[in-house]
Amino acid sequence: MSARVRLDRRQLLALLKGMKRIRAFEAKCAELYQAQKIRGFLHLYDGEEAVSVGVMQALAPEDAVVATYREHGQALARGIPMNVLMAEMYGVREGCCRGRGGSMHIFDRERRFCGGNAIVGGGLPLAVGLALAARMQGRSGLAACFFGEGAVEEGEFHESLNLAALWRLPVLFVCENNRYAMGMALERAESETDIHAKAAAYRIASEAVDGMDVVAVAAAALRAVEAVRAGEGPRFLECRTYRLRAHSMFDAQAYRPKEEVEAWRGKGPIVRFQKWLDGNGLLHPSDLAAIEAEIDGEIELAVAFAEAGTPEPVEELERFVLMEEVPA
Amino acid sequence: MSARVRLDRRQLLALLKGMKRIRAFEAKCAELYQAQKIRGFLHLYDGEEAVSVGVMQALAPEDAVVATYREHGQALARGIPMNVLMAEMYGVREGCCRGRGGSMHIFDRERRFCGGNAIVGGGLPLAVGLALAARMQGRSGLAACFFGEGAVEEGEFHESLNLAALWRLPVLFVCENNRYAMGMALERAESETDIHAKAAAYRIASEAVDGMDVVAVAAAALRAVEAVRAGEGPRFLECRTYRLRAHSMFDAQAYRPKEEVEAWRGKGPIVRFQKWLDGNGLLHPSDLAAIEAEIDGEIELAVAFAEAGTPEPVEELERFVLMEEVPA
Amino acid sequence: MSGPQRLTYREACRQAMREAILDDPRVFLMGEDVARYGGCYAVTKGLAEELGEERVRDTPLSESAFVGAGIGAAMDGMRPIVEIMTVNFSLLALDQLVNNAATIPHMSGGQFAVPLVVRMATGAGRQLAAQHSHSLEGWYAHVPGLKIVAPATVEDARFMLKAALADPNPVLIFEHVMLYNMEGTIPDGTASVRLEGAKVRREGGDVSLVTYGGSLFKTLDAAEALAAENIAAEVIDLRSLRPLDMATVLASVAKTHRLVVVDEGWRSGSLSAEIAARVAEEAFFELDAPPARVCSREVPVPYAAHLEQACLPQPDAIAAAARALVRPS
Amino acid sequence: MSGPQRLTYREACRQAMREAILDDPRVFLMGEDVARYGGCYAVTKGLAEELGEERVRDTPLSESAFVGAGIGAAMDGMRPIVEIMTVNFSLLALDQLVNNAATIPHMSGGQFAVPLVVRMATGAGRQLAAQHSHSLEGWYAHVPGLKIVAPATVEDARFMLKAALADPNPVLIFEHVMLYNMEGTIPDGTASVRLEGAKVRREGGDVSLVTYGGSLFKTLDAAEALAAENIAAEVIDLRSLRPLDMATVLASVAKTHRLVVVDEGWRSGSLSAEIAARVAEEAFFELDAPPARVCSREVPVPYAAHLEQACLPQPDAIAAAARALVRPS
Ligand SMILES: Cc1ncc(C[n+]2csc(CCOP(=O)(O)OP(=O)(O)O)c2C)c(N)n1
Ligand SMILES: Cc1ncc(C[n+]2csc(CCOP(=O)(O)OP(=O)(O)O)c2C)c(N)n1
Ligand SMILES: [Mg+2]
Ligand SMILES: [Mg+2]
Repeated sequence: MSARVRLDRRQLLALLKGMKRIRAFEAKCAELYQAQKIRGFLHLYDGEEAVSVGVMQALAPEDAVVATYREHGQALARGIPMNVLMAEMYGVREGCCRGRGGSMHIFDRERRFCGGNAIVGGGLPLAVGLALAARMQGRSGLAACFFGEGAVEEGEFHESLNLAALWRLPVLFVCENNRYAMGMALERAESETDIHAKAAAYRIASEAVDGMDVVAVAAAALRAVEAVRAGEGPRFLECRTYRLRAHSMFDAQAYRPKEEVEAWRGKGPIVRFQKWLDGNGLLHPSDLAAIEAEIDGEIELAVAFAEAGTPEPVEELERFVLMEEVPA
Repeated sequence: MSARVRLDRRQLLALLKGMKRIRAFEAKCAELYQAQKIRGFLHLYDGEEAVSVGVMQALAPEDAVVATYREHGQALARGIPMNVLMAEMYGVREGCCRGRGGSMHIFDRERRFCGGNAIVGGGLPLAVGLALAARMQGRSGLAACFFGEGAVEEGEFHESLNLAALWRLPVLFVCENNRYAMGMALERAESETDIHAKAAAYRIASEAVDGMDVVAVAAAALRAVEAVRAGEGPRFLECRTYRLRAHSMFDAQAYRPKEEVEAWRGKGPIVRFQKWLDGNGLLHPSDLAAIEAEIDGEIELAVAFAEAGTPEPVEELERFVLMEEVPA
Repeated sequence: MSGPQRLTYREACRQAMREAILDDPRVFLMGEDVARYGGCYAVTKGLAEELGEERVRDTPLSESAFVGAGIGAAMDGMRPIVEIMTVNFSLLALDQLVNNAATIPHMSGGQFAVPLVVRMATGAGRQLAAQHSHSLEGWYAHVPGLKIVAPATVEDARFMLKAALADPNPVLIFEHVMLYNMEGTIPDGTASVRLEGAKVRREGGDVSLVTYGGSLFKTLDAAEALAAENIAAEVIDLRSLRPLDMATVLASVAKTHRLVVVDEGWRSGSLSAEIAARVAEEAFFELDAPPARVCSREVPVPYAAHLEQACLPQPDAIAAAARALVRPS
Repeated sequence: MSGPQRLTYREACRQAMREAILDDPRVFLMGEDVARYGGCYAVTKGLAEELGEERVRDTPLSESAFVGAGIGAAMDGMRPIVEIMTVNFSLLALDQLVNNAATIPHMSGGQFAVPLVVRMATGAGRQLAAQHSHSLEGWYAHVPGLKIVAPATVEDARFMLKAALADPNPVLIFEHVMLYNMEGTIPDGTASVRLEGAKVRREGGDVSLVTYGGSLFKTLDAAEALAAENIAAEVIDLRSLRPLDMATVLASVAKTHRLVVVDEGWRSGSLSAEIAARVAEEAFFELDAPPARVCSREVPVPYAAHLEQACLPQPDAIAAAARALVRPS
């Protein structure tokens, strides 16, 4: 386990809990999807938890976050309360977006969580603009932009990296390289599969990190954030990970062998980190029980909150199509 | 003067004539623009002649060419007769596109000249498709795609290079790096100014060549074309050149110092090559006289042809909006 | 292949592509996840295994590049079928379609044709929210140089592709996402349909209901409901959105003297406006009542089911609009 | 700055931007060649020298990225003015405008606004051929969440920007390329105009000519010609294409009972269809004649001058359309 950062036991357990919390939340979502409480697309993060948990702990409240449609992990790790998130999945008014966005479009102004984007690559230009705003307003915040390796194939990736680097803007580009874009394996989609190397074409300093190692991600994210804050311009962080479940809820996964998935499951970020904590005597059985109990309780409350939610009245359908004022 | 290719005197004089012919044709066009015989945008190639002349001599009839809106040089070097080109500038029916395309949209099916494109970067995907067609039909032709360094900033550049490299398609990417995109200097527009280095991000072999040296361009083009024909996939050729005139016809050129332009004029591809031929006793005064006389005669005939042209009847306006058949 | 067959719209699309690729070496399919994944709506499942990945090509996530590549390939002897997963993503390729596919034949003075077919899913109804629920086929129908069709029946899904591939022009085929699971019967695997021309899907003398694509069956349901009230609605399926077969629409209006246009696009500036305007221009004195439109609410389509459904044209709203024309209160 | 001033449309656009940037630290301008080059139509000449390249930013040729960056900056406290050189290139940024700018406020449940202004040139008339002569503002007017305006006078060019920047929503401003050299008089540099609302530019009782942008002056010329024939045409400048001020249009039609819509867009699916459809729906019994439209021919605009002019709405065609309604033969 790489640990170029000094994390005390409390912090390490927080990382473990952060990942388990996402995993458990999504397991519940999958269940609720079968029960048809949640509809539309549901993109699970199973296997990728270390990325959001590792990166978010390096961010500050003044930083802005641009997410993807596979964003529950990003949202929870950023601190969006589980209950408003679950309510959003239910499509009720108590959801963080009043049930209008659903799983793919989580927004939380208070936490500067600027939205899940369902157009692959569509969030990258927004992050550049958020960073530009911070710079022009003399604020210290940066913009962290999450996207998959598939987004790297879109023209907006190219345009956004050039613009951020050219203007030396405070953007942290975080590529969640889970090796597949729906059924498209990276090596079948990109002539250069070493994604972090592409950053060089824009003179952006980059690092590739084992995205299944939460401590390694945390350490790399801290290094990158430090550099961005120091005014060195954008940084690029490629997190090498794996999607253990279907792309969305309907997906026969004919495009990859079951053995491959199984092999990766063994390298999963949670089992692996838990084993490491155990091996180093940092995880007491009581800790684990406590963490799991807390998470179960939180999920229970979130589901109850969502179940008690109310549909937004149809009369409000046109509200916010046009804004009456810019929220302060 | 680099000359890694063996060119005999006849060939060398052909290169000189090719460049002078473009220069003279465009000087006449500028004059006709003032006289309002030619309208719309007129993008001159003054200073960049070595690029088209050097590259085109490396191509075969079965190759396809995708051009830009700064394309007179590309069109003439490819062999489009000067008279139908001039007629097109006049907007008469005898023009290669019946006067519908004008300066920015030259097409010539017979010479597989697949159009000037006036959307920066818009031609790159077409070239990928032309190469794909050749490959799927088992034809030996490649697709040569011309574009400026400004096009490198567009997302389509990124998407097209990846696709061509991924599928190992026979595309020759030719970047005419004349250092400016309208008033935007390369270093103000791109975080990485070494354009040919960007090709590495797609695993495309590339070469940067002095675009003011026609023999160097010719040699590099031959090397690149050979590699593409050998099935090695796409090649990228960056030709470093300079635009000696305004971007189009109205342009105060406040964005660059006059001295810079003057300095480059001294390094112009024609003066330079002519001096070299002279110095090596390859250019007899009679040759020069003959070349110039031929060119003057050709231009005179082209202007006469265009002047004698007839406007396309308005009744034919809707013809070809929808095709009745695919031209054989 | 001969004799009547019962199949889904999805299966009809698949059979049509399979047949086209088998019949013509110039035809190939490319798009995101069309091969190994089998298509985002499972339309192309099995095609790559049978026909090979040279003819059924997975592309990178580069809409502009692979659509442009389809145009280039079509200019030089191929007959590509390009699949854009959904119309929502086609915005990223719009420049290629509008500035290249639609202009090159005319701009080149007829030297180059672009015999390209682009298929894409369109429409809302699956709770996919604002970025995944657009109905923008009306936009494309605005562009000279393009042909736009919207198969609304299993038969058209099965046979329009062949007609589109036989056309020397770029043809965009819009498949409504809610139709893929619909079942229908085709006369025979070797039948054919015209690419253009509207069809009367139900005859009636009291009011003309003009629609296309995913709204056809909602409109037929409305007609059924109206019949119970002794209102005979004629239902016209435009099939082709560009060119428009106004003759069929005008003939119907000449009979019914009343028009309701049903369009899932946002009302303002939707295709329904063109239909209503043309009828008003060309059959003004035939109309006994103002033309009416039933369209989507002018809102980014929300995720919540009840809000999404409130956005879309529904049979009862269609019936109400027709009723109001036939029996003004 | 006070007292009447005579200036060109170009100068009015420049003054408006200069004033906005000087008045509000949140406002900045970015786009291709807006700084050192002075703008492709010389609209921004001198601004960078005076205001600095932090507030007047040249961007790379990356329409999608810098438009999206404008959206992001607008979401977080800035008031960007993004210039897209022309509507022709805006197709490359359409995804950002339709899927982000137009959806984020609603999709986020009102948490985020996008107070962004996007300016672009539109229209034909300069012999720039098919890829550089589009009039696609009607497309944008179809999208809920966007506001679309088309200043047709020097006064609107001078003052609409301020109103647009004061609006909490994304506003797209379309400037017709043929208007930049037009001269006009403004009352006073400190005046103001409303962002929305149509204006009657000429009063008349016989026929309503509804238009906007670059077609306004052609339409006024037609009205002048009609006056010579004792036909009093009322000319309405829509000013705002979304939302549409139908009240003003309907009031005029209630007076004239005749409608001609003039729109440089291609006829089928243009904004003119929406206007004609709305009038037919809402003022059907007021109309004494079918609504008429004068639009562009459905052709990629060619380079040759005579062909280009044949594509576009012209005063005589507008007058002829009006005449045919008032004096049917
Ligand atoms: C522009 C665009 N094209 C296609 C899609 C359909 N789509 C949704 S997710 C996805 C795969 C994206 O893969 P990646 O970026 O690697 O993210 P991951 O799903 O692996 O997290 C695709 C193709 C889309 N949403 N947007
Ligand atoms: C997509 C797009 N954006 C902007 C323009 C306007 N424009 C025309 S030429 C040009 C400069 C292009 O520079 P470059 O690619 O280097 O070619 P060069 O003119 O130098 O030959 C620009 C910005 C355009 N035609 N297309
Ligand atoms: Mg992925
Ligand atoms: Mg250049």
